[in-house]
Amino acid sequence: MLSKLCQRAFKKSIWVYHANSGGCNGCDIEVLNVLTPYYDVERFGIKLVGSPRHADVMLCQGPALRSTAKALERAYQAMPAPKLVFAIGSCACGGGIWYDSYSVIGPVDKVIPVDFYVPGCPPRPEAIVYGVAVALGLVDKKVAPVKLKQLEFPIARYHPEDLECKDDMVVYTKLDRI
Amino acid sequence: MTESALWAIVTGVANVILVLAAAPFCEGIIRKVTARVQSRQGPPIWQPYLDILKLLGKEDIESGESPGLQRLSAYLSLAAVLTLAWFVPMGAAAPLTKAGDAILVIYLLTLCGVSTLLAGLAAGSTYSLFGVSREMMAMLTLEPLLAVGVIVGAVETGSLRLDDVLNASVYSLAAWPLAGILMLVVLLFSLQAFVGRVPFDTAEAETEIMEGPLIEYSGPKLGLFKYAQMSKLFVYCALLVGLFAPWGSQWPYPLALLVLLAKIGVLVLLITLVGATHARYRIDQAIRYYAALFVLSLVALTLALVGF
Amino acid sequence: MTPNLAFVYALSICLAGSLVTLLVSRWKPVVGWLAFLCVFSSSSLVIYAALTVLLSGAAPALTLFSLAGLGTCRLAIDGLSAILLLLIAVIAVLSSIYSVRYMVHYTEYGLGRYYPYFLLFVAGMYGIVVVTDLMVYFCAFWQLMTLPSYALVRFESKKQENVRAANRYLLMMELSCGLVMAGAGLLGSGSQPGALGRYEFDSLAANMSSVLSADSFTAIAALLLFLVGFGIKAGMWPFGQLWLPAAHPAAPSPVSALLSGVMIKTGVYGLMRSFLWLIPADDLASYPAAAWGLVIGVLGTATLFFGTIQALKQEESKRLLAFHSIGQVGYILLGLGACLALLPAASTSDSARVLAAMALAGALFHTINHGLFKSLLFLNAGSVLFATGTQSLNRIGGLFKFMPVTGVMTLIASFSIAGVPLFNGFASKWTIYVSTVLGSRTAPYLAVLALFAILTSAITLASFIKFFGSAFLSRTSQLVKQRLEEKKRLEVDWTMLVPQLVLASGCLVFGLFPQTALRLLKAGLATSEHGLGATLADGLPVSGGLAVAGPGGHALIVPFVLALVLVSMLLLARTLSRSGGSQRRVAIPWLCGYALESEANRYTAHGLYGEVKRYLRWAGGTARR
Amino acid sequence: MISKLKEAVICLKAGKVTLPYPFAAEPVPARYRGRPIFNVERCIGCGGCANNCPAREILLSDVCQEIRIMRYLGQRCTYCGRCADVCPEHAITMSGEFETATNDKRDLQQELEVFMGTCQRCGRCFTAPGPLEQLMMKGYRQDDLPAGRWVYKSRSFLQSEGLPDIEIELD
Amino acid sequence: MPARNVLNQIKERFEPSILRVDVPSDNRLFLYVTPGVVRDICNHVFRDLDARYVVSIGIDDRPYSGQFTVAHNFGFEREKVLSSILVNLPADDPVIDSISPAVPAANWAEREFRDLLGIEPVGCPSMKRLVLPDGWPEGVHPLRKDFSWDLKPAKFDENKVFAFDDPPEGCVVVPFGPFHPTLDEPAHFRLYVEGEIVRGCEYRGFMVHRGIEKLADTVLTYNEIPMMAERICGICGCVHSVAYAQAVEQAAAIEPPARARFIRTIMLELERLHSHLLWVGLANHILGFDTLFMQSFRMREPIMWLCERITGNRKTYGLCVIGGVRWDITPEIKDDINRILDQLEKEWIAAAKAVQGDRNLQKRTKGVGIADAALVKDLGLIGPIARASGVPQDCRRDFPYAAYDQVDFQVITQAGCDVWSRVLVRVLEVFESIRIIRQCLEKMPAGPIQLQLDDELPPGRIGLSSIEAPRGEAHHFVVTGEENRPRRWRVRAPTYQNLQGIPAMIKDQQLADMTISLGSIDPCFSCTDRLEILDIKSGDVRVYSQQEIVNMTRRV
Repeated sequence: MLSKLCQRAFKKSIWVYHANSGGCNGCDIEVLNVLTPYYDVERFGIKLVGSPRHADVMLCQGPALRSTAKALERAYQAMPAPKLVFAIGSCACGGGIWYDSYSVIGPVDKVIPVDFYVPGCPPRPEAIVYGVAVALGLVDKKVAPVKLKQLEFPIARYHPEDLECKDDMVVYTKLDRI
Repeated sequence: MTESALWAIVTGVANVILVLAAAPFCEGIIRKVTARVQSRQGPPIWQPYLDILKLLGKEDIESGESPGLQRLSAYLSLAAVLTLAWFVPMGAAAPLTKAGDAILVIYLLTLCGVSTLLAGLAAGSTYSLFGVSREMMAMLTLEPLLAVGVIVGAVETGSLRLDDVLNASVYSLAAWPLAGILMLVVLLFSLQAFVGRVPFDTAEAETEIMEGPLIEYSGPKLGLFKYAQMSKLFVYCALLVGLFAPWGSQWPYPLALLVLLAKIGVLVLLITLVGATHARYRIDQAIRYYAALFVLSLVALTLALVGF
Repeated sequence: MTPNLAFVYALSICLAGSLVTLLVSRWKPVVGWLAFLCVFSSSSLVIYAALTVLLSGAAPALTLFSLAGLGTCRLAIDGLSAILLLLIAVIAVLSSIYSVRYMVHYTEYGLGRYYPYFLLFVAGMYGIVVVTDLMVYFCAFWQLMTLPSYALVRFESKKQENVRAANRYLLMMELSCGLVMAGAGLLGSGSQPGALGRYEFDSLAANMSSVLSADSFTAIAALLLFLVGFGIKAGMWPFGQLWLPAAHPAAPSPVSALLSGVMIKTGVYGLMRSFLWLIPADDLASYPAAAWGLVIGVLGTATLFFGTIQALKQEESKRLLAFHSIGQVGYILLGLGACLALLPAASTSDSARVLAAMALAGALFHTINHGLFKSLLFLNAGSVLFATGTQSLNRIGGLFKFMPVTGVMTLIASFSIAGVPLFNGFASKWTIYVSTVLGSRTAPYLAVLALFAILTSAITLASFIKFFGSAFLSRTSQLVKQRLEEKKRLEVDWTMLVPQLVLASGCLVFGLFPQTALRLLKAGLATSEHGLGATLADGLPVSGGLAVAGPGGHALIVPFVLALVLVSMLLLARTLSRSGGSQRRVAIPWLCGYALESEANRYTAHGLYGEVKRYLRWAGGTARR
Repeated sequence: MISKLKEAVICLKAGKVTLPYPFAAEPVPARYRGRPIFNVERCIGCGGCANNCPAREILLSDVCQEIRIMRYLGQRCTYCGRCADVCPEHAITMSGEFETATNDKRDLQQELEVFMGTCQRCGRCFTAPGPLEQLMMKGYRQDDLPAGRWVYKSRSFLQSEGLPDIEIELD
Repeated sequence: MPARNVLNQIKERFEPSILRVDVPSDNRLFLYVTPGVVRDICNHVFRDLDARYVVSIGIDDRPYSGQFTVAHNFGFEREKVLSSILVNLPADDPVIDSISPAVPAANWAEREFRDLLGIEPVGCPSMKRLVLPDGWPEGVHPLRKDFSWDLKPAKFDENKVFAFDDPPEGCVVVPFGPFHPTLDEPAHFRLYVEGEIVRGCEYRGFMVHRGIEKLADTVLTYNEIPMMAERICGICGCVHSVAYAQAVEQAAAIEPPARARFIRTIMLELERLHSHLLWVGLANHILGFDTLFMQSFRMREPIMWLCERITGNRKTYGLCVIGGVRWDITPEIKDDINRILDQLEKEWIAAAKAVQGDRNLQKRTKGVGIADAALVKDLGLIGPIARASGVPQDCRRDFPYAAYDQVDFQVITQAGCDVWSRVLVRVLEVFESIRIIRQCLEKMPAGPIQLQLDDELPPGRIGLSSIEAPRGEAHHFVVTGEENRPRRWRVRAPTYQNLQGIPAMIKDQQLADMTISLGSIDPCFSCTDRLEILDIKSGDVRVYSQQEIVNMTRRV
């Protein structure tokens, strides 16, 4: 019975450990910023801790670098389950500008499993708070993959008489002729 | 005999429940007030309960070489504080006043520290051993202060019995002995150190040695340590109230309890404000500070001995 | 068989045994057991004698022989002697079992240089606490105790520093002997030689009242000589520092246990005899007990304070323990001092009488306890030395995993000496604190001394946290790993564990049921005929229940109830920690990610308490590097 | 002591300043550069954005002559707004959208299928190849859509003999 | 002609060894010298002419001139001249005399080009690897032109352990970092601690090496590089992008419009404001004084909002391009700036008074992390560290750039040499920054904010640019090149020099002081480690006494 209660408490008391595996400091400071008066994530029971042993969530900043990948992995293993990993910022999410450089391994999810991505360079504190809120289930995520097409394909190239202008779009009207 | 034993058990269990229930609340107040001082909204007051619940459900990582001892020290940390709660009056007379005296209480306080020390040593991390070293150095200089407080009480009343030292009107409003007042000042100044808060949290110093003795602990063990720390704060405050401001404790049960809680609330507020407005001292500075307090407490003892 | 006769048999067994062991010393597997057999049989006899005395009262003294001009050699076992004899006998047996296996690891030294001396040494200690003559026969037994122990201290004679330590030990012991004899001479010279001899204890005691009233200077000088003489033996500050810390670690560990657990207690015994038993009970008025109480109390506090602080700085296991012997003797002296300080008021105030009795009982209780836990600690240190080959606390670590039984024993002993509640050290320290704190009504300075004693007990805790932590916890050191590879198994075998188990259970029993010990002490004091012992025994409050209480119930402890509460709280905590349904996992230590655990980042004893050591540099005793 | 009081005054004066976000949002500043939004109707597939992206995360791939796929990965975007600056058709706008946290990186992708008009007479594209196309035609740049990266050979690298003794790790 | 004066002074002694002299402007001097005299000439410049050592750069110039080049940069503060002493080295045997014996501050830079370019500094006191990761194979030099930026050598050994020195007797090694709550970024210190006292340390940093300079040389274009330059460091990003743009502009002899220069100045000062407030907060956080941390972050937040309003982002502004800036300051924004600055000034006066009188803070910071003027000179410590040691050194005044020659401000100095002085310097500089911004807003001329650049920039020119970042001087060195990108771009961030002073600052101090001493230089490892990852040994061996240096010089 108590164990169920314990599991439910997890989302209401998140202790975070921030691991910068080679970022530029920008995301670090924004992460610190969300602790400060204007954003104050302690409202949600979030607290910064100094040892990964005490942490529930690891905030990763910066790309995984060759020199820090091992350390990052150790930090991840040092955390007790259940644990979440947030990739904060473009470097952690996708490797940043230097994603293919000789000393960069890439985004942190090449080294450790990542649960949530907060893009931005650096993400504004609101974006981090939002990421936290998504993780806590307070709000739903807003982004979804976008796939846009100027025209439906395949179109028959040589039936210009079937092309029709609707608003700004050129639409092929008689699909059965294809 | 049996009746008094039964009564002791009932009040003792009541004390334990009170400590377990109220300690996280005090912590919650501290966090909330600290947040307000820092212009923040702060966590909900019940946040520490959630923290402990969560820790109880987390994975327990054992990185030390003697896990049995680590477990024992985690249990001991909470058990020692709760045992101490049997010796402190909370709303009613101290439950085990017939099973131990003031000296035992001082040594029980040491036992609380010993569990942390063992925990740090058994974890064997370089940082935790720094924490152990600092914690022990602080205990070395702090423990005598409380001892003087008790001895002054004992000298004034001629008794080491808990209910005499704590509840007799040594420090009550009726007679304000100089030594008692001086000791009150000394213990108020050292309260912050007793409960291990900023500026005297050198042993845990998060930005230097990352929570010191507790760095390797996670899950339920960490939960127990944290719970013990919160409980320790509560029990210390209750002890201080018992030593210096026992008025109201003779009132009927719920009333006396409320008065006690109010007084503890004031102390907690004091701890919060001091903690929020100071930078952490270095261990050598802390030791010098305690040493100065020790000299002051010696003066108090001398005063008590010559009858002031 | 009368106690005295049993005692004489015991002595003869020891003396004979030493000859036999000398003869068969080359037969290594047997000589140890043979010696054990001797010690065991003699100790059984001694224990029989002591218990008989304690249960049925002191037997009349036994005159062994009388030599013209040298007085009579008489052996008298009274309650005080019986208590000491019990202690000596128990620890001698245990350390002789321990020796059997332990001594084998000295490959370079023959056992012929060990067991014969061991037996003689035990005999000497038996003798010194029962001999009644304070001149020739005292000297004889003293030499019987000192010379073999000198040989034992310099057992490892190939090490220069051990030989030096032994020489210094011998010198100080002879000095001590000389001072005591000078004191006896001073007291006895002016008196009428009684039937038994001029320097017979009873004669001296009989003369004491006249000396006190007529020639107070002689009394003071003689008592001062006793104080210094026995003080040197007991390790009192500042004399103890001169020989004790060097001599105890030099000897083989079972002998260290005897030296530290028992032998220095003969000094304490001498002090008690001379300051309480030499004084006629009806002549208290002319005896400046309060002044002597002040002197001994302050000296005791200085001893415990300096000894413990210096111990805090040590980084070698046995040296650390040796310094603690000084510190713990300080507690005993403080108890004795408090007793003396409260004596004058005892006749008028009931509570002062109780407190004085408690102070003496506390001192005696602590003597016993110290014998138990310090011997245990030395045996623990010996086991560690046996397993790892080093005394340096900086080079060992993580032994708990490999020597769990020894580890637990050491933990118990460390808690005992540090005065953690539920262990015997707390019970005896508590008794001393109660008498000093509550006695401050009579002698205010006692409260300050008590405060320093409490402070020192915290320092003791610190140094044993260091001792236990760096040897058994922390991380496995390179040396230990290496030893483990060589030996496969580090835990010592049963002959070395049994004595430790016995001692540890003694610590626990006296810790949980201190009233048993107090009852024993009350019986002991009541059966000592002369002096103030019996008077004080009357004041000792011993109830039938589990509690130990001070005067008027103004102070009390019931360790057993405390234990019950603590255990139930432990169970509660355990239930709580299990209730979340969390899993366990083993992981590598977290060292900030990059570095991995290594010998270089293993925290050693040297690093602990740096700041306190810096602030206490003036107290001396800085560890050798 | 006095300075502690002064500090306390600073704290008290400020009061509580915590913003209610995420329960109530404030508008972002007008110039705020949030997630770029691609207007598929305006895009002419010139590849200017891909050429100027410092993070090199706008990828182009021609499926056939008429269809060019332009994929914006979103995951390593630095939100510098250079793509919007250089777009001749203003098809890219830096929106005020910053609430892009997600549990799946692919949520951030935007893919356009651009219809490249062909000359009905000659079958070629209308415009002359731009710098990017030139690079691609020469083989210097090759966008690898499945891997989400582009492969690029600088001239200096192509000219040298390389480092024959280094084995190259492929990911 | 200050540059000519400096040149003449050097010519007095080294006339025959000078191969070529370029003086592109009054305050830039490029000397090409023969390899044999480089140590002497650097010693002369550093000791006799009292120039400040800035940085040394290795360049792989083989595709163009068939040679390697090494440049030693010095700043002449009195004459306001930045100079570069260049040496060409043969492609097949790139060996150069190390100048570290004469100029201790050059140690890291020399080891860096040894790692990255394979140019061997002969006589360097420490030849341990500096920049590359532990497992990086020997003999592979990523900054050489024949190394592709995305080449990943397969021989990389993940499990290789760096060979650290043994700790001194009685000391315990305390690993500090890469993931430590005091360090926001990865870097590893091996502290040798006896009890609580730090007896020494060894540094294995360069863990944030992302290959930025390589990317600039091979992949990005002139106008993409500012975006990457500001991501060298998330806090002082604007500094790097402006410094880069200025270096390129200087090399190509472009003068950005006056309004753009004023806007750059305003943004640089806003950045200094937020950086100093951030530092005060973080320093207090390190000391456990979280209230002041929170309050200073609270005061800082409006600045961040302001930056967001001006540029569209809170930190990495994306402001700077070659030849101007991307965003203008409109009158409404100007009002906003004034309003927020007034508010900040009011609050900061109160905070400064409170902090200055705080005995509790003084106890923790006075006498801690001492770096005296001699150390400042030898190791080339810069910025608030130098100013807190009484060395009035400030690039804004010494080598004016942007619009700093048109504003009036004070260089704050303190004489304490300790952390407390650094606190005071930073606290007081906040007021100077506010003053500068106000003057700029007043004096800002109207006009365009960006130059239209149609021509390709001329290749092979060298540009130097020094900017006073919040942490000290950031120095950029650019050689322009073909294909719309530079041939070589070298960044010397302030922490690069300041970090070399740490071992001396923390020696024989308490462990608890170590964190704040390290914090007091406001370390920014990402700036320092732009290039590659390596190990650095920075024990006290490299801190020479004055006498030792003199002796060494004589031997040479």
